[in-house]
Amino acid sequence: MDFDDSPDEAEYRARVRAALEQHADELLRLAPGQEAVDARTHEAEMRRTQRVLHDAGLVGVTWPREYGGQGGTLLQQAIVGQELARFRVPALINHIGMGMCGPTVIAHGSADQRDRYLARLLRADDVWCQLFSEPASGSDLAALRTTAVRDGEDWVVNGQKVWTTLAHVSDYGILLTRTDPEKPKHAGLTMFVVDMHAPGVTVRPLRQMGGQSDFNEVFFDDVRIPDSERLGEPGEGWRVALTTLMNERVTIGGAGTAIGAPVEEFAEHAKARLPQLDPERQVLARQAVGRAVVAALGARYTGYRRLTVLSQGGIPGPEASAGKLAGTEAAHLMADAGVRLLGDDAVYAATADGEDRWQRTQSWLPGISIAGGTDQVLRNILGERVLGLPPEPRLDKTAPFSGGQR
Amino acid sequence: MDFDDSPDEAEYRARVRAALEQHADELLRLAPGQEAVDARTHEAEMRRTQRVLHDAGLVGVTWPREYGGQGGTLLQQAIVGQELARFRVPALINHIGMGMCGPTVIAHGSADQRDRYLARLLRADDVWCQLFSEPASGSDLAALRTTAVRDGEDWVVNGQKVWTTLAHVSDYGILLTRTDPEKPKHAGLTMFVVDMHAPGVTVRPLRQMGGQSDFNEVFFDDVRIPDSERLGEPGEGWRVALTTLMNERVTIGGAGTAIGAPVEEFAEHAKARLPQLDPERQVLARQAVGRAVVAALGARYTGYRRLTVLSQGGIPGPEASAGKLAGTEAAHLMADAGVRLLGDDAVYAATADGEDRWQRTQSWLPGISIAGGTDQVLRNILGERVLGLPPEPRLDKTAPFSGGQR
Amino acid sequence: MNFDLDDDQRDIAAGARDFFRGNASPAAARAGLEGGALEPGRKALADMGFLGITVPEQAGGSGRPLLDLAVVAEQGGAVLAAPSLVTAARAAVLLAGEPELAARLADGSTAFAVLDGPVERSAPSVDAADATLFLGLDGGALVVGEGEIVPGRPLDATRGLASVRLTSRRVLVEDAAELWARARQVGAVVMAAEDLGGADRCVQVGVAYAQEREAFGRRIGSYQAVKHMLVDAWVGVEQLRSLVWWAAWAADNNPAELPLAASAAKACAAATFERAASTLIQVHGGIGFTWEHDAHLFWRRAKVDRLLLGDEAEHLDAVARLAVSGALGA
Amino acid sequence: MNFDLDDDQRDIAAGARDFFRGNASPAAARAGLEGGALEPGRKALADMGFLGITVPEQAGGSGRPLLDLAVVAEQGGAVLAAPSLVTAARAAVLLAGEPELAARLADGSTAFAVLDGPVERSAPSVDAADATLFLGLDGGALVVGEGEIVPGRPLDATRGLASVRLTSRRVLVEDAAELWARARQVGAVVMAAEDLGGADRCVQVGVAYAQEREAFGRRIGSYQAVKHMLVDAWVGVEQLRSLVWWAAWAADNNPAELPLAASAAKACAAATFERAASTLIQVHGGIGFTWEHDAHLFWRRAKVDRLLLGDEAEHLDAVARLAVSGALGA
Repeated sequence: MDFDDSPDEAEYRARVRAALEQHADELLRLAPGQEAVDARTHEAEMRRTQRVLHDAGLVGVTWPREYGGQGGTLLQQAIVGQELARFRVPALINHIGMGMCGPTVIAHGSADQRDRYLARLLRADDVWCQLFSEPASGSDLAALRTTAVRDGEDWVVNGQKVWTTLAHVSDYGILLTRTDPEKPKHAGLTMFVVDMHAPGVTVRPLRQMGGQSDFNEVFFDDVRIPDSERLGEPGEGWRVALTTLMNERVTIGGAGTAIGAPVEEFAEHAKARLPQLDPERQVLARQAVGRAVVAALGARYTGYRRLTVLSQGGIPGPEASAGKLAGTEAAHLMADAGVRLLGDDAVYAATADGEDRWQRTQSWLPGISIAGGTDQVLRNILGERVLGLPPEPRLDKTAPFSGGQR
Repeated sequence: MDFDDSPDEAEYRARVRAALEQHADELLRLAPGQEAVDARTHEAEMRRTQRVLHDAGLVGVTWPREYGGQGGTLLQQAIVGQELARFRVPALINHIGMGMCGPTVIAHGSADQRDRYLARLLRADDVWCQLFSEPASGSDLAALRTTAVRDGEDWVVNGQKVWTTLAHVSDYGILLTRTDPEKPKHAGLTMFVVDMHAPGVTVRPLRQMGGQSDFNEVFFDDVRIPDSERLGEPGEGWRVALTTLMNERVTIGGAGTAIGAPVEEFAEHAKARLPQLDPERQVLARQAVGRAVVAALGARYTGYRRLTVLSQGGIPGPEASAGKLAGTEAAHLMADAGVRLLGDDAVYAATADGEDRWQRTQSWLPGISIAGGTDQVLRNILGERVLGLPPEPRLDKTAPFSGGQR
Repeated sequence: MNFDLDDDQRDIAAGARDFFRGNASPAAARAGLEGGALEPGRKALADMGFLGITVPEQAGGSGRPLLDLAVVAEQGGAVLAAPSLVTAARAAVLLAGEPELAARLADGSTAFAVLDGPVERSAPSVDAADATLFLGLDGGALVVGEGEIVPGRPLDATRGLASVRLTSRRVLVEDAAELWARARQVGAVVMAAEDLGGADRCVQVGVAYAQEREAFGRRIGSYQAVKHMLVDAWVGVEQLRSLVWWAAWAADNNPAELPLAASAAKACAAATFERAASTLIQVHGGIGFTWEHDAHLFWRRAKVDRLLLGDEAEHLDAVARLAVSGALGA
Repeated sequence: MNFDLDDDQRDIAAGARDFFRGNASPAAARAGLEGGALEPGRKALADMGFLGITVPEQAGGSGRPLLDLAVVAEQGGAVLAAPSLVTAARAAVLLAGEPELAARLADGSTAFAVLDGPVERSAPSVDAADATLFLGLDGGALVVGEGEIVPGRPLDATRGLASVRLTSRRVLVEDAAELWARARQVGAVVMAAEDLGGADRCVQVGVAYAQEREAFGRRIGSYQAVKHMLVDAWVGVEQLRSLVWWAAWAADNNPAELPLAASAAKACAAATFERAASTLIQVHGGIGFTWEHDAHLFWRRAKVDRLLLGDEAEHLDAVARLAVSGALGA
């Protein structure tokens, strides 16, 4: 057991650090206390940042060299991620493209599609989004209703997607549609690459409960997609989507990175605020602080165990879902204690001097228990695929989708 | 709103109190701190106590006069219950008989059965038990396997029952059996009155995790029951059992009586123990004490609302299940805080002077979350019958029982 | 034993429900976050007589028991009505000896707020943001005065929270500690009643959605994870209702029980409303955390109310202290 | 980054599992409640070398890191083995300067116990009930001595709890507060490891039952109420495992982290084991609360362990104090 890098890892990390220092001036970086930048207002800088990192060899670490990647390991990818965070570089503008869309194109795209898209994606010449969820199909993705109908060499798409991160700055998206409503729900789907600038595509920001708009709605109104932009065979869309979703799992609930605030930041906050409470309240507050810290450390060190699996060449399995559950729980505990420690300011959306770190996290967390797999869906996955418990009876897997059984 | 008795109620209560005072010498009563008496060791006194109370008009309050009852109201029954508790009379030996078996005989028995059984049951001349649950059928009662096979004028019973309260002192029981395994599980059942002294009936105490034996296993080995002891038609056993279970609901999770310790006793305990803690631990302990008291008061006053429904002539519905859930939760909180307040003694099964009130409750509560409807089953009932949420899909209601679908 | 509303109170509740449904809504609470006016507003509440329910008849009120006010408050809470009836209830207690001021409270002609904490710089206080006359506790004395208002960025706009510095003060009652404590307990009961209304509404809306929405070929309410979450929230609401009724009843009928009952109700309200609102969001999935859905407005109210007039920890501590000193009886 | 057991440790764990499965069982824990002998007993543990894992080689031990002992302790915890390795771990730290006594610890020839609380009348201490030589903290000094043993009625017999009054005492270390604290932290880690084994076993047994048992035509593990309960318990076990490994690793490799890590592990162990054991009972339904089923034996251990060597509240307080004083780093 050793929390330090292996010699190889240490060397790689040093190279990453050197590259970051060298290009420091060209990179968008987060100010102290800032957690993210808004792609709406910083699109150009974000694209430039990814391009610079790409040219420095820090993008597409695990991708094959033939598609513009570095042919590296998952652990090298994790090291790059850690160093980017340490260097306060915000999430790359094409993180959805790299994490989900690109791997899907690699697995299911034609040679022509791979040539046209992948290198540009890594350089952020094109930004990508993922168009799966719909108003009537959230957890139950295969219940989607957006249709694609064959018309000569094209398909004509109509419908609505929702929860689409980055759609408003995207050039392309991978789009899951229903092409045969007479088949059972999982069997009638087909995946496409869609040009987000095509006529009939409308993107509308979706405002969340905290007031911010991290997501969009996307409307398709007689949008034409050439058949050459299909990913996989007609009716094989579900299998293609599973590739995407398996890659999503690698991305979320990750290896040793916290959901919400890092525990060190929480501890600093507690250090500043605890002494302002009266002594009995300090006793109670320390219980809440301790509980949150234990949860955060438990999630962190469990993440390190997953990272070790990567380090040894393993592939993350469904147990990674536990990382999101435990990380979300820790984030809830920290946010709640963080807000309460504010005393009188806890009833406002920000402190008197405008600081809203803890209130913002508080209002963002209910969404985290839902987005990217609800707590309930994650528990199903863990129960069935890790613990081996039997699944629920399913009545919807065989009936034709149009039969009303959705 | 008025927590006091109405004039009628007050008069009835006064009569009950007077009767109890008058017969005080003939009644078994609990010592201070004692919660129950063991029917194994006090059978004779318990039978006598019920007989005395019967003769004083305090037993079978709501039962029709023709069966030896008092023809009274549910609220009068509740008043008798409260006064018996206040007078520290333990649960009557035939509480299962009165609460569940008798009502079933009234509803489904023949005139002959009613004549032979009911008056004797109220006087505790005969003690009764309920033989429903089996090792392989707990929550899913209708999955039971004990068979009754017709043989001339008799039925021959083979199988095993479990969780049978009072079986070891019972003279009769109501027994649910499977008489047609080719029918779907709910359709092949038949109910009988069984003579617990008949050849082939074996009763064995079942020891619980706390060491006590409140329940029994009952084995049936070629036990013959005359067809005249059938309750209801062959194959109608499930309908008959529902009568029993509806009456059980009236009994459990009741109206304003606590599960576990009364909150006043808990408060006394906290009063004695809190000052022995160091000041910071007192701060924490008061949180736990406060939480338990709030839960207990919430359950109590919600029970008073149900009692009010009785008082107005209403019938308790499925929402009574919420009383068991909330009461169990309050009991858990009190027991846990009660044990923790013991300080060093909390790691033992009793305090140095042999007092085991809180530890005993602690070890009894896991069973309370299971017996008489698990927390999970109660939540299903409340969700479906009170909130109107849709039931789970059921695959087992139509297939023949013998088809393996249980 | 008759622990239920009487016919009068049922009528009052029905009337209040109609009024609040017609004159307030979560949509107004949403608009309030961007500067919109609060609904139904002080004047409408006064016109309905709600501000004066517990003000004596001699002072222009209805002289009714607190329980009547609590059933009205529950209906207001269900639609996140503002301003809160907490101020009316609390001020009515404090102004018992001031019929003229009480009349201005009841008819809505003066916008009162009751200040928590020191009057030199109060804690965030309910509906202080647009009040013109303030009641506060100043060195043991009840004072009334005007003040300088410092609002914060609202988390829940309907509570009109602001910190206030009194710029003038006149003593109304010299030795007011007990009166003040009772008023705060009464305020806690009314806030618990508003939270009851909000929590109850969360369960209703969540249940309705779970009855309709389908996933994986079934209505989501058929899944135990969803069903049991809603049941637990509902059981909590039922316990809270009992404690609110008891506390409101005790205020007029058994004042010695009020401190314990008020703290029990307020502690229960904090946890119950927060859970119900979180459940509402979770049951809805994605749509539940959008700005346009009402769920977050209940959630915001819950996040704020749990800390006002004493948080759960303060009231649990009070319950424990009172219980061990014999407030439950023997 | 290599946060995993190495091949040696995996071998140790496998060997320990085989040994404990062959030489201890919940059945023995049940018999212990009625006076039966504990299994595997001190001698067998000594013969396996488990009592001396962290005792230096010069003193007849193996001189191995605490992590090795923790993986063994986990296997013992899975079958409720007794006596606890907590005493071996703690005494090994305390006897670092006493090779002769340490040798008697390692070879099992003397039955040591470490006393919590005052040596005039100790708190209930692990495996003190049949010990013959006691280590205690007496006015800041580490003392060894014989004592008068006062056992209580056992809730979990495998812990061998007793209160002890020292009848003789000899000072081993004059100024021992720091040494004592470290030994207690090491003890907490080992108890957390035993709890990890117990909790993990609860989840395994619960899962196996939920895979087999049927109700309403389905295996009960297909119901979300059962499935999610087991998943939550399992997720807890996974977090606990990480904290136990980290704390055990820190003891030898980063001692400055030990206080925080040990308290985090012990606090997590208390809650996790208790939940896992309760889940085990609930998943089993009726059979789960019978005397003959093993579930209550895990439940008893959990109910006792959560209070030993500092309860959850004590350790959460320590974690908070350490975290705000910079123990996490910047």
